Amino acid sequence: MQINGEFKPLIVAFCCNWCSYAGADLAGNNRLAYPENVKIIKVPCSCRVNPMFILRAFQRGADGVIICGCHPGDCHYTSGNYYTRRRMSLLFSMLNFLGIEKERTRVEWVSAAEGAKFAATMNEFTEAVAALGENKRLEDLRCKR
Amino acid sequence: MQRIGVFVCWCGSNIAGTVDVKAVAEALKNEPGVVFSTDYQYMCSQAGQDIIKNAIKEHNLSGIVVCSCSPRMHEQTFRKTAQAAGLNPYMVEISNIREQCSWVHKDMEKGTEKAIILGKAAIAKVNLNAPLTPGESPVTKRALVIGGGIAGIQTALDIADAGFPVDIVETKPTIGGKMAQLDKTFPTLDCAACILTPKMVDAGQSDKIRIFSYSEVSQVKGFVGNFDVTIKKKARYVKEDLCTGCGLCTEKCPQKKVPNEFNLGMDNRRAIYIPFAQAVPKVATIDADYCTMLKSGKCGVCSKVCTAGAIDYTQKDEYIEEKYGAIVVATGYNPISMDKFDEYAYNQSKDVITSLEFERLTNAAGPTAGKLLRPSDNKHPHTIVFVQCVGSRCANCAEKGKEYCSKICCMYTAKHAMLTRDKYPDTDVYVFYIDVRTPGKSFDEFYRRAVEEYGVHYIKGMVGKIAPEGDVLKVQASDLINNKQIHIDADLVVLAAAIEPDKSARPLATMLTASMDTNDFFTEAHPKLRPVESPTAGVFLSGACQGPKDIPETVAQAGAAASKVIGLLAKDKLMGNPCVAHSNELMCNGCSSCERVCPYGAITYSDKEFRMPDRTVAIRRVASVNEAVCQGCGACTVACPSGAMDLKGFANNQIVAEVDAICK
Amino acid sequence: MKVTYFPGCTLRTKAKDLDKYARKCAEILDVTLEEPDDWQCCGGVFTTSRDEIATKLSSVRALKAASDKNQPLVTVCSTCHNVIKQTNYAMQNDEEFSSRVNNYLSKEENYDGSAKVLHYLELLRDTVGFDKVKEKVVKPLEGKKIAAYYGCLLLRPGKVMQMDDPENPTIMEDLIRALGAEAVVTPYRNECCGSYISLENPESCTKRSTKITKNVETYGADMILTACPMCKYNLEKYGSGVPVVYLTELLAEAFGVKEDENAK
Amino acid sequence: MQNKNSSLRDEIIRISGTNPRKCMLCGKCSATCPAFDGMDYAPHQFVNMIENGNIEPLLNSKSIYQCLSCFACLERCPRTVEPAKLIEAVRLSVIRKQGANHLKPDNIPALLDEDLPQQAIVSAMRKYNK
Repeated sequence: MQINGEFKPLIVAFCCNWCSYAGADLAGNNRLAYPENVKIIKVPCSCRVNPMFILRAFQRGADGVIICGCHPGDCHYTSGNYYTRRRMSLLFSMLNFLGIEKERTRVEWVSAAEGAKFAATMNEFTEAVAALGENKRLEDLRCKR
Repeated sequence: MQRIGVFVCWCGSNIAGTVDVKAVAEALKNEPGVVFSTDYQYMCSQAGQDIIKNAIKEHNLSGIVVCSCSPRMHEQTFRKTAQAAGLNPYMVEISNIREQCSWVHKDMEKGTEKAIILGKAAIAKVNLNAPLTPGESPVTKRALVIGGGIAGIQTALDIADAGFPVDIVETKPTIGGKMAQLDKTFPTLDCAACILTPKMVDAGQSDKIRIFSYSEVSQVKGFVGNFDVTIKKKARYVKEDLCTGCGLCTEKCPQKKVPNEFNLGMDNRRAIYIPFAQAVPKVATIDADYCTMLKSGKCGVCSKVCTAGAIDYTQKDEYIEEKYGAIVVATGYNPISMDKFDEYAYNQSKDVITSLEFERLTNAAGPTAGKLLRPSDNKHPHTIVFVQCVGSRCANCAEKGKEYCSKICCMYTAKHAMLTRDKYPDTDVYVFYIDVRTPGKSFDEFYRRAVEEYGVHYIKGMVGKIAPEGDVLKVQASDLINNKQIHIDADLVVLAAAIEPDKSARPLATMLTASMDTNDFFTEAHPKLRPVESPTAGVFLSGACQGPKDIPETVAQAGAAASKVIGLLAKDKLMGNPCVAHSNELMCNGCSSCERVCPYGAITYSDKEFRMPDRTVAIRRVASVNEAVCQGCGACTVACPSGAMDLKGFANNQIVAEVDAICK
Repeated sequence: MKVTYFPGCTLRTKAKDLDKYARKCAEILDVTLEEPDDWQCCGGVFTTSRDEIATKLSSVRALKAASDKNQPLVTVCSTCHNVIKQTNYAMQNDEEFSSRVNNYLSKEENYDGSAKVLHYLELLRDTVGFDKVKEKVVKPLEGKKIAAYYGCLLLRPGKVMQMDDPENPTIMEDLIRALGAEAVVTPYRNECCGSYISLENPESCTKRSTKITKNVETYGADMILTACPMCKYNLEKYGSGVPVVYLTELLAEAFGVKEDENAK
Repeated sequence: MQNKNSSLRDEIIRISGTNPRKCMLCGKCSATCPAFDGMDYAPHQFVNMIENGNIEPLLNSKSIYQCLSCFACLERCPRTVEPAKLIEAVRLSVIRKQGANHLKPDNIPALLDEDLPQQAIVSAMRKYNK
């Protein structure tokens, strides 16, 4: 996304309700800044994230997608984040093959206590995606305004 | 088309300081479906809630979006507000423009822009929301406790005390478990029987508690509040209702050479037996593996001496079906086998024993009537070596021991050493330890007393080899403080064997769809905050089946599990979470992918009849979700290849709509 | 049944009996021992370091010879067995090691880890079967009380040797019983006799061997059974005088093919 | 611990294929070692000293020639640290140096007796010499 001629990557962050969404709230409570272009979507568990959602985001112009879940072993639903880890490692390598660089996608474990980690992760991830430039590969031109 | 109202909160200056709330309300006015949009200083205040209620009625709203703080803060508040105005509470969406916008951004322009986008995403979602009603299910007001040790007994007593009926299922002929075998209990040294047997009697006499002894759970169906359980009552060849527990048969039975498991095989019992004097129920049991009558049809002595006519050689296993609202697992632990640790010569010498065997040797009701005599020659041992951590803290756990610390060994070894020195000051007692772990109330003081007052020799090091030679045990060990290898001629060696969950736990976990860790301990729903609940709703954990525990901890957990059960049984109906998975049967292709990923066993498959477009009837295998069991994680929705499985409240099209709104 | 047979250095010199009776008894049990033409000494000890390559090549060549014939590789000597089995395990489980070994060897000699290494005892137990051994006994060793002595190398490391429980083995005892004698279980049966320390430090060896044989005496055993020439030497020379016999000798005696010592 | 021995330490750990950090200081290796009496440094000290980079004393110790790789410590170590492999690695790092062979071939004839199995010489040569 270009803003005033400057590239600001659009990041979609899927956060699980129990750990990472609470972690994001904690970042807010502590006023830990991260870029405005990070937009959070709440899901009950990171394993709710269908690969389709990620493809859709890239198609619609997202520059990076990050999935945040509970730390391994801490999943509210016992094993959901393990599913996420497996599914996403497959999906990301396939996306990489398609030209969506591995750096544009990420799975990160953020607990409800890790507000600082959430903010730091978002800053770092945004920077990494910014370094890659705009996502062109999967962008659907018909969706362009 | 929905009729949506948008309510933008200022949160004083918390939001309004970084976000132009009026601009947000104005911008969202033109989104599809929005018929009303406003802003207010404090939406969560009574006045703010009134604005929402009035707008719902006035504009006949079918859904609302509140742009405010995190839903973790006030989602419930606004759902109640909506409900009060006649709107389904699940038609409310919160757009988090405080924690995730105004508080983390400083630029007014960019903050406002982001708030508008977040608002749009919420509106896009509400457009696709449908009213949801939580499912209701009745609660059977009866609890099942599996395992009749101190954990199970305490849980059952506490539940019964609250007025609910409880059944205890115990595989042994009596309740009491491991604690009944112990002599004294640390750190206060009260006698185990003195504090346990009154509880056993209470359980036996309570009109709320039924004890199924010599029984096993053979099948579990159903879900929280509505479990259908089949209990197998093994044939004990004695009519429980007639047997008075007089014990005459156990004295007259001619088969005297049956290893007595209660004394860990250190003496013998008869083929018909009552495990110990205070057994509950105090009913005899015939051991079919040894009874001559049952094996060859010749004998019948017990039947002849029984004046109550309780002996019944024709008894068969009996299956009992019962309904329960809650299940408590209290299957306990066992010491591990010492077969893989024969450097300690457990299989070569009778005088190398485990700590539990030592308990029996010092117990007044044990094989030596409480005198400390070593098993080989019934002589009083003068040098005793205790070896700690036998099989605990092993990294090569797959082949040999256990990776975890068994937790109770340091304390019971200190107890054994202290009691030995107390009763027999002429004995030398050595304890080989890696670390002495005593984190518990009055625990370290207890251990120090063993060292300082009772003169127990604690040696930092490990035993490497034990060689029986003549009537001594040659113990070769290390003394790490002095960098020495030391050799002790011992009369008795006691091994602190690691403990492991009972073998019945694994098949039981499968029946209950309750999860276990790699060591076969039951997993708790949350390691800190829900320590007595299993992740499977309605299944609770009590005692060492969840992890190594001493008696105080076990009793505390037993009470905690009971309180959770009481909380469940006190409800007449269970309100489910309406945000659960559901399957579109017309799209389902019967592949079982969802069933396999479900952590709760909430998905079942069945054959159903469908009318096909050509008016024929076809039978197809389709998935259906048990809404009372589903917890709404959504793992199945991603596994489903046909898109039949979806999650209410977080549907595929709703999330896609949010993605679209954000990426536009 | 044909197997590849690796006698090892000592069986050609000081432990000829161990070799001779192994061959004779195998014949009786319908097992043909085929000796590779050009085997080399295994080296006597297994060097555990992962960068020791050259010292293991002779074992690899023997393994290769067996794998080419699709036969198990059988040894009698505990030491050879230990070295070859550990080398085989490393070839199967340590990829870096196996590729370095194969780099040393010519292409035709490259070895893939497919051979199976058996001790003579395993051959008797698993391939022949102790039942069949029992059938062939013509002179049951009744009344003899025999203590099996495994030594250090026959069973350890248990994970690699996979022969029997390293702390509570039964394989030699089962053989003793199959031959009609009484097996005496003694605690030091899996402790080290001192091996080649006897070269440098005979006192240490005396201490260890005596500890073992004295202990055996307290159990009332008539003799000690071993598979290892080193153990036999140490226990006899540095021990307290309990006779030590090779397991193949004992087997031959029970099979009635043992030569009369005096007739020599 | 960073010191001048850290590269030697890393090398020893690498060729041994073990991880001394897994040691929980139980001392079972030293309890089980049949060669303990002849050792100036005990097996458990090897584990600890190697991990801490304190290797110099070990290079000059008698212990490295006393360990016969009977694998008792390796079998019984509850943490799979396997001290025998560490001792072997230290010994190798000594005898691989020039002139550092422990057993001189010239000395062997004096050690022989009539019944000595030749494997004793073979083994000793392999363990004590490069």
